[in-house]
Amino acid sequence: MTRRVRLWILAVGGAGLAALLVAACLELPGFGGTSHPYGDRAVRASLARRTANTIASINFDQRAFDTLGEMSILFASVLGTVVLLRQTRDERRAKPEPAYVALPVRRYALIVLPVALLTGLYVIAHGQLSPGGGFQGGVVAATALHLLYLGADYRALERIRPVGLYEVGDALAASAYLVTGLAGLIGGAAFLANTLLPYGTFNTLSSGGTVPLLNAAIGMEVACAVVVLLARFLDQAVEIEQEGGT
Amino acid sequence: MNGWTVAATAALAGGVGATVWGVATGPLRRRVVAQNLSTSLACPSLLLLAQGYDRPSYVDPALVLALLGPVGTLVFARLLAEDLEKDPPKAPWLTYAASGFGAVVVLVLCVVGGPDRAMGKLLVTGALLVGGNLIASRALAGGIAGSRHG
Amino acid sequence: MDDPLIVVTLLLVAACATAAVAVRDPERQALVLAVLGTTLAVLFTVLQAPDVALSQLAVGSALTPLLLLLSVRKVRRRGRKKDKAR
Amino acid sequence: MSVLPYLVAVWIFLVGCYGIATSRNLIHAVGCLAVCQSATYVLLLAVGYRDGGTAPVFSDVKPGSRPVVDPVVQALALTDVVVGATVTALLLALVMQVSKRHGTVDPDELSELRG
Repeated sequence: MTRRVRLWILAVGGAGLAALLVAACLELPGFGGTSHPYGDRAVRASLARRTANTIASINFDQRAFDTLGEMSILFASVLGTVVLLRQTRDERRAKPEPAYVALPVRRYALIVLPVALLTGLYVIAHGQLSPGGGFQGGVVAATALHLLYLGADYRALERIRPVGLYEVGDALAASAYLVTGLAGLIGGAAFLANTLLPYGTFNTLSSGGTVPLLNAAIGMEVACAVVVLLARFLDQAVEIEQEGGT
Repeated sequence: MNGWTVAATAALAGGVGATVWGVATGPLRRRVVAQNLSTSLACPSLLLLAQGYDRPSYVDPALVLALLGPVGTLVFARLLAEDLEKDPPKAPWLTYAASGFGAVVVLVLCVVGGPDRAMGKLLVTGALLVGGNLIASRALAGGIAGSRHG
Repeated sequence: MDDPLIVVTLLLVAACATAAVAVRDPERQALVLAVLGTTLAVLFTVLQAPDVALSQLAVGSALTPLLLLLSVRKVRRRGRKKDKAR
Repeated sequence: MSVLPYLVAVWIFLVGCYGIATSRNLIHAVGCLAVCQSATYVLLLAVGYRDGGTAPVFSDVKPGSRPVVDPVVQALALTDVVVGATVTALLLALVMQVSKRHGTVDPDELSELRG
């Protein structure tokens, strides 16, 4: 099939898809409408369980099983990346040369690193109160660690980042989520049901029953997953070389 | 709409719109500067929106943007260092202007909000934003030199 | 209530997405994608979804560009080696 | 106005598809896929918006004092943003493998190689 024929097929298919999608859009309830039956019920359920952030309540309580699915996708894609990017037999490791980094940039990286880590933890810990949660905070904390690569050099990052430990942490966090769910079963309710812990006082750190626990598990899982992913990518891009080349 | 959201709309339409144009066209040196400026203009807009909607908790996204936006620019400075070395960006005035805008917005919001816990968060955001943008533009202008495999 | 604001941010996102596709060099595309992440975050804030905005900022501003640029570097290094071997 | 956000989502999706289909570099195609993904977030959040509403996060407003937007779609979008990034990483890892095996990341050259 030549490029030209392919473009024609794309144009025809795209036009058909566009027509269907636009027709669908015209039938959707208008933007900004007042009818949100699911939303209203979710808000009521969240307030009944004293979780201030309704979105956290949906993610880790009302639809916790769905989040388990999302977490398994995350886990599987990290696993896939680790398998795909392992060092093969015809590759060797070359020591990367350190880059020159100007002093202000280096200082900035070293000052911001702890601030960013703290922000990540803050975002995770306040997940059930204010915007934030395990998914966002985990990424922020993991990105923070890589300031060492940006501001100093790759060797400095390697020293504080034993990848094996983070892989274990990833698996532990995933199983912690499962165990919290199973605990609901043992407690005589459904899997991942939020009946185990007292709901606490509205708008405090320990409110919401199992929501903070699952939130923390997801935070750890995401942080470890991102660190492992970036470790593999950095390995490939910076260190690993094909045999016989430079 | 109130004054705060009108100001945010203006900053977004004018400032961020211009950076979208800047990042999509032109030589690499212009694109990286536009990327850095998009952070320093979008972050004050987020702060203005938080004030306009009267929701202190909306400051969190601005805080994260002030933290990670410059980090993103450092990523580009580090991994595009070889290309940037040949053709370093020279636009200090734009960077100063954008940082000044951020500082003014943070100060105005601090004055309006009065001294409390939210003001601490605002000040941290402002410091990270202004410092981060100046450092990131320094890194782009040769602060990180390329090495073959670094 | 905030119609002009929503329209402006929507148009910004649409323009940025178009640019991200039109820019063919992956390194420059990574720059556009970083800006797209920021504009998306502003749009999400305007649509009253600060949680999603946080998520988008955490991922879009540093993580995605870093992944893309590292892949480009790996592929480039292999390409350069191949040219040398020829 | 009442359909503009949906139309923008459709536009972003179609533009991303066009980019994937005409891409000459697999890394660029992965970037276009990220653009397609963002279309779904725009659509979801547009569906959940309510005029004059605010976020259903009650750490700084009293419950019931202001109308709120739909939190369900927000929860869907927020998990997918992060999970989508790791899937992007998996795709990029596949691209690296392709480049190792075949020495090119141009889909046209790759389809020639197969024969």
